[in-house]
Amino acid sequence: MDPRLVQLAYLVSAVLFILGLKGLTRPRSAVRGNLLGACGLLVAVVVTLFGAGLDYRLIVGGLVVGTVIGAVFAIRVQMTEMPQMVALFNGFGGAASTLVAGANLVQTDSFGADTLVATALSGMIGAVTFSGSLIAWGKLKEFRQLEEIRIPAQQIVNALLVLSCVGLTVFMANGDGSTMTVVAYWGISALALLLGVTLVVSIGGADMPVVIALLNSYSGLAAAATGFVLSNTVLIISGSLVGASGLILTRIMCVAMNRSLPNVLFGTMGSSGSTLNADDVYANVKSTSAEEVAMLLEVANRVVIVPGYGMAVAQAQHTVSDLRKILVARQVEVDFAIHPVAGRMPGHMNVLLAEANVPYEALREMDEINPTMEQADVTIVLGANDVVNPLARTDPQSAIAGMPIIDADKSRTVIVIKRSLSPGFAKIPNPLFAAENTLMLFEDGRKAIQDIINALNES
Amino acid sequence: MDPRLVQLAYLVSAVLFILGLKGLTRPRSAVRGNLLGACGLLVAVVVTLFGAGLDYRLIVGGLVVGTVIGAVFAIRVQMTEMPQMVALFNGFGGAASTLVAGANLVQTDSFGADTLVATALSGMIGAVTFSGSLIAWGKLKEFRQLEEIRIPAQQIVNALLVLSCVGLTVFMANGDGSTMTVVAYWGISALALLLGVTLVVSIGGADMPVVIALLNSYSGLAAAATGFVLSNTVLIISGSLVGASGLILTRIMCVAMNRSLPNVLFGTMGSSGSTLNADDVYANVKSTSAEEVAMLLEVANRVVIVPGYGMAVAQAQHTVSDLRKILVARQVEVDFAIHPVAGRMPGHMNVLLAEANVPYEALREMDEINPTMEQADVTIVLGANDVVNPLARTDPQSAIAGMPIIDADKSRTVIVIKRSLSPGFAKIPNPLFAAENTLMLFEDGRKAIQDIINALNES
Amino acid sequence: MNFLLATEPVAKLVETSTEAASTSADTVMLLLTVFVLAVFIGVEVITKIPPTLHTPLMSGSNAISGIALVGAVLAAGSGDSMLPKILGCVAVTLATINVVGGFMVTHRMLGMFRRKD
Amino acid sequence: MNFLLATEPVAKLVETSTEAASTSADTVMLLLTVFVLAVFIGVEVITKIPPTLHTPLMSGSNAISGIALVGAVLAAGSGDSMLPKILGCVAVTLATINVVGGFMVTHRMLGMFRRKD
Ligand SMILES: NC(=O)c1ccc[n+]([C@@H]2O[C@H](COP(=O)([O-])OP(=O)(O)OC[C@H]3O[C@@H](n4cnc5c(N)ncnc54)[C@H](OP(=O)(O)O)[C@@H]3O)[C@@H](O)[C@H]2O)c1
Ligand SMILES: NC(=O)c1ccc[n+]([C@@H]2O[C@H](COP(=O)([O-])OP(=O)(O)OC[C@H]3O[C@@H](n4cnc5c(N)ncnc54)[C@H](OP(=O)(O)O)[C@@H]3O)[C@@H](O)[C@H]2O)c1
Repeated sequence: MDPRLVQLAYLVSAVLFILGLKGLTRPRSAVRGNLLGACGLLVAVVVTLFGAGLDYRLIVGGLVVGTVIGAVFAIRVQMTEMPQMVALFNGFGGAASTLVAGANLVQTDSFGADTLVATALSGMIGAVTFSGSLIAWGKLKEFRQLEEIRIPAQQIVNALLVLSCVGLTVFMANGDGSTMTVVAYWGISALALLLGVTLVVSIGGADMPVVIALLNSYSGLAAAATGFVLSNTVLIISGSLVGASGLILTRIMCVAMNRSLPNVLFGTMGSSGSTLNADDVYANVKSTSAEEVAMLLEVANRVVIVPGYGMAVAQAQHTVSDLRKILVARQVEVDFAIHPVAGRMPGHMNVLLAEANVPYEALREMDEINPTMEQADVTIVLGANDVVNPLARTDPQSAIAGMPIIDADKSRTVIVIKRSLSPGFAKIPNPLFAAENTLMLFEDGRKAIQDIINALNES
Repeated sequence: MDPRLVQLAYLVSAVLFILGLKGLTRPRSAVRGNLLGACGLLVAVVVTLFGAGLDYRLIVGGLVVGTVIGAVFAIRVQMTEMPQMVALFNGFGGAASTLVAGANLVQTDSFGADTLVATALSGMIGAVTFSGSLIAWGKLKEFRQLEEIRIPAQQIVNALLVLSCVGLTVFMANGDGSTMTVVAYWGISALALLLGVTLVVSIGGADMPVVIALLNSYSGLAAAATGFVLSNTVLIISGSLVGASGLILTRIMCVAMNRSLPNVLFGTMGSSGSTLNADDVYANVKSTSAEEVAMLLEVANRVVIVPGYGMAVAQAQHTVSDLRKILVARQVEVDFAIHPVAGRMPGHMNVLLAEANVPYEALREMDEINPTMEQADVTIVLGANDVVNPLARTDPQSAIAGMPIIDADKSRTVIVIKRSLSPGFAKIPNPLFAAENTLMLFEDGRKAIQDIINALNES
Repeated sequence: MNFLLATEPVAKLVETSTEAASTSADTVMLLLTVFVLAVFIGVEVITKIPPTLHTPLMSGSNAISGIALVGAVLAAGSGDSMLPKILGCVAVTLATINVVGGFMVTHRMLGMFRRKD
Repeated sequence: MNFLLATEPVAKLVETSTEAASTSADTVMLLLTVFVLAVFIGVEVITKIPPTLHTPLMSGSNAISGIALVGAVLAAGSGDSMLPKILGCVAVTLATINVVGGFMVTHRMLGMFRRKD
């Protein structure tokens, strides 16, 4: 095919990616946006397949195997497992970039310094993405062994790894495509694999969403670097779109937690100077039963539900959607208050509740619902903890000081559904549980909601 | 200088342009945005000057003369004359593109077809922009002779001109840089000059803003085409930014007038089937005096002022700003209702009122203020006509049918200040002037407001 | 001859071509320009995406990063030596999982959002 | 050799260079890519500009279109024959008026907006 036509097709494909992302700016056009993105990828791949005389045997094999595995994953995965899946796929994308740059290095005879640097970057970023994502995936799967790994003198190890990679890159840049260059490349990739592990393994499990968004950004940058290696614009454009997307999501999460990115990556959560003791805080906790909650709901006009990570763990989204329907049928106004970092992924609650058919008009953002919390007769906190912890407002020593929260404590009555008094991700006590107007319902989230529904139906 | 450094500087300059435009998204950062844009241009020019060994004699001469003329214009121009000035400068930009592409054609020995096509486009778009802008400028200056020019069989003439340009472009694309190619180029430019005249000369004077925005877009596209000729990215990027800006402004104006772009460019305004007769409409017009208006204002709690083109003509912006201050000092709530196409340029009223120190919180957009017009005790329509004409809502046959208007008629009392009952741009009568709750103050805008101020101060 | 290239003598260009397609200065700078512009577009578009759609955005943009598939296909299909082709084939498989899985799961997720319109 | 260029034989490249810098296929397509991306950025950014600032936008973007000045400077300063240099000089003058006048008047206008902050 005329190389110009190929390039034109790549441009079309890049435009489709941009239009696809623009589609994601509204729920109404989002499905079409995703399809446009998929079309963009199809165009790019088809044109590449037929643009040059290629040997199709290995390609077709890879495509078929990859499609089957990808499709099975996509169909089987539970919505609660989305963070894991994104982490895993991310890693695959990064690994692909590393392998492509490596293969390209072996296939050529000569290279300019630019291209060699791009190759080194592609190998490095791709490998960090791969191993980092696998560790993140493992942490989200809660593999016990990962939690126990401690890297001695971690910051020094990281610094040494980065420096060695940089050194090898400089060596490569002056290389001549000889075997030494190739060896240096795989050296860089190996060191970067190690770096990915050491960077991610010591980050707290609940900070994994931030790590995943960052790695998502890296996988884009790796693709862009590969684009520089191949002088391929579609790789560069889509890679940088993904890079931007990951960075923005990372920033959104950090802002919502009122923490800086370095603090997330290297910080030591829980080293707060706060002197609060859980036993003191929880001296006056009142617990309640599903029947009592049902009675409160029967006389309420406005109910707010604050879902958190516990709803995902308990898989309570369908049950709580049923509860909403029952209440709405009884003329009660029911809103869900969605904190930007509730759960383990940005937008996590939205996806779960959408899965359970809750209309998205009922999902209200924090800034929107907070001013109206005083008008709520009953607020049900379902498996949320840190995102409703008033210490964020009151205790400047607290680990979550300054983090914006959902003002559940301001509503007339608060029902907190969780299994115990154990803390949330931030590992600090929550005075909301002992507040004057709070009742605790100690139970698994799904079971608790089901019991409330039963009680409501019986009465 | 290393050509790579030059290109890097061009990239920096393009980024400065983008950041500059981003700065214009908020009044607070707009000044800085404009300065960033200017820096971008400075970087590009300085790098070009020192990037290659050039003969500076002619360059410096041109720069000095241009700077002096530009600065004098910028300092002297009245805010009411902005549309004219933009039109004139636009034309200069277009002419520069044509000349550059032409000079480049003469200086080279050989050219690819791509470059030749880009050269032809640059010459053509640049020349259309130049002559079209000059005509638009003349029309805004209200040169009588221009109004009288009629082109016989205009659409056919235009079509022939376009076809000849396309033919010559095809000829050029197959050219070899010989004298014939150069002749073809200047032929294209000459025909395009003519085309600019025939296209713009028959468009109504009040449609000039749309034409200017469109020509603004063209001057950007001409620069972008020149960028393709010179393989220069900064020309391409800034050219396409300007191209997009002009097109978007054009669309905004067309939407605000509820007309299509072809209708503006080729349409015949006033050929409406409406049977309304001015004498019938104006049977019950009540006129008033400055003293009576002052009395009404004295008892008002909320006053809305609707400025229009007449305020610009009368240069009444400072006087009306004084009136606002006096009323605000008397605890009256005063808002300005700004229609998107009031005046002769998008944002025209905003600039004039900002010049007169009206805070921009007091300038309210149409969609924002319309729902509150019923709470206005007095609405002063100052030199506006079409933008408050209720026929747009009521008469589907009207030339402005469907155009969104400011609902001045819904307020308790309406004062219309204009010199006579003569129509606005759309040349149709305005039933608002004869409405039950309307009083006409026939006077020049500035004098009328001054009289009202005097009456207020005396009482 | 156009202005920019006019600063490089013809000899330089011939030299470049004997280096057999080492990316020329011009191309790298153009690619860098493309990169910078694409980052701007990414930032502009993505800051407009509402929080509700952040999980689909994450999985959707993840799928887009599988664009490395294009490079993988080229690696797996060209050249003669076996090693790079096998590396390419592994890369094709991994990137395809990323692409197919990513777009499909995003579609599934967005289907849930749409049902209630 | 990198993949994309691998499809063009070396002979082609040498030929290109003997044509002395006629823009190669690759470059034009890259420039086209840059153009398309810049249009996207323009649309994204400019749709965010509020109506209050539309007149400054018009005069400001008008000033930016004076970027043709870069080309004018090159034309006025290079080559030997007089005609193109004179054309270039006229172009420099016109473009400078556009640039200097445009940015200055926009600055003046925006100063009016700011005074009331
Ligand atoms: N979403 C993101 O993107 C993101 C990113 C980074 C960090 N984070 C962090 O993650 C945290 C999210 O806050 P969150 O309030 O959603 O969650 P959380 O603070 O982690 O608390 C979750 C609560 O759910 C309860 N729970 C667990 N399993 C349950 C079950 N089966 N039934 C009922 N309750 C159950 C737990 O208490 P029991 O064990 O007593 O039941 C726990 O207190 C924040 O600290 C945030 O900073 C989120
Ligand atoms: N702003 C834009 O970007 C734009 C673009 C394209 C088209 N347009 C068109 O321009 C029109 C703008 O509407 P508009 O309501 O602002 O203006 P208009 O409809 O043109 O009416 C202006 C009125 O001002 C009066 N006037 C003129 N000089 C005056 C003076 N010295 N003192 C007092 N009054 C004076 C005139 O009446 P007297 O002669 O009786 O005094 C006239 O009726 C619309 O039709 C719109 O579609 C605007």
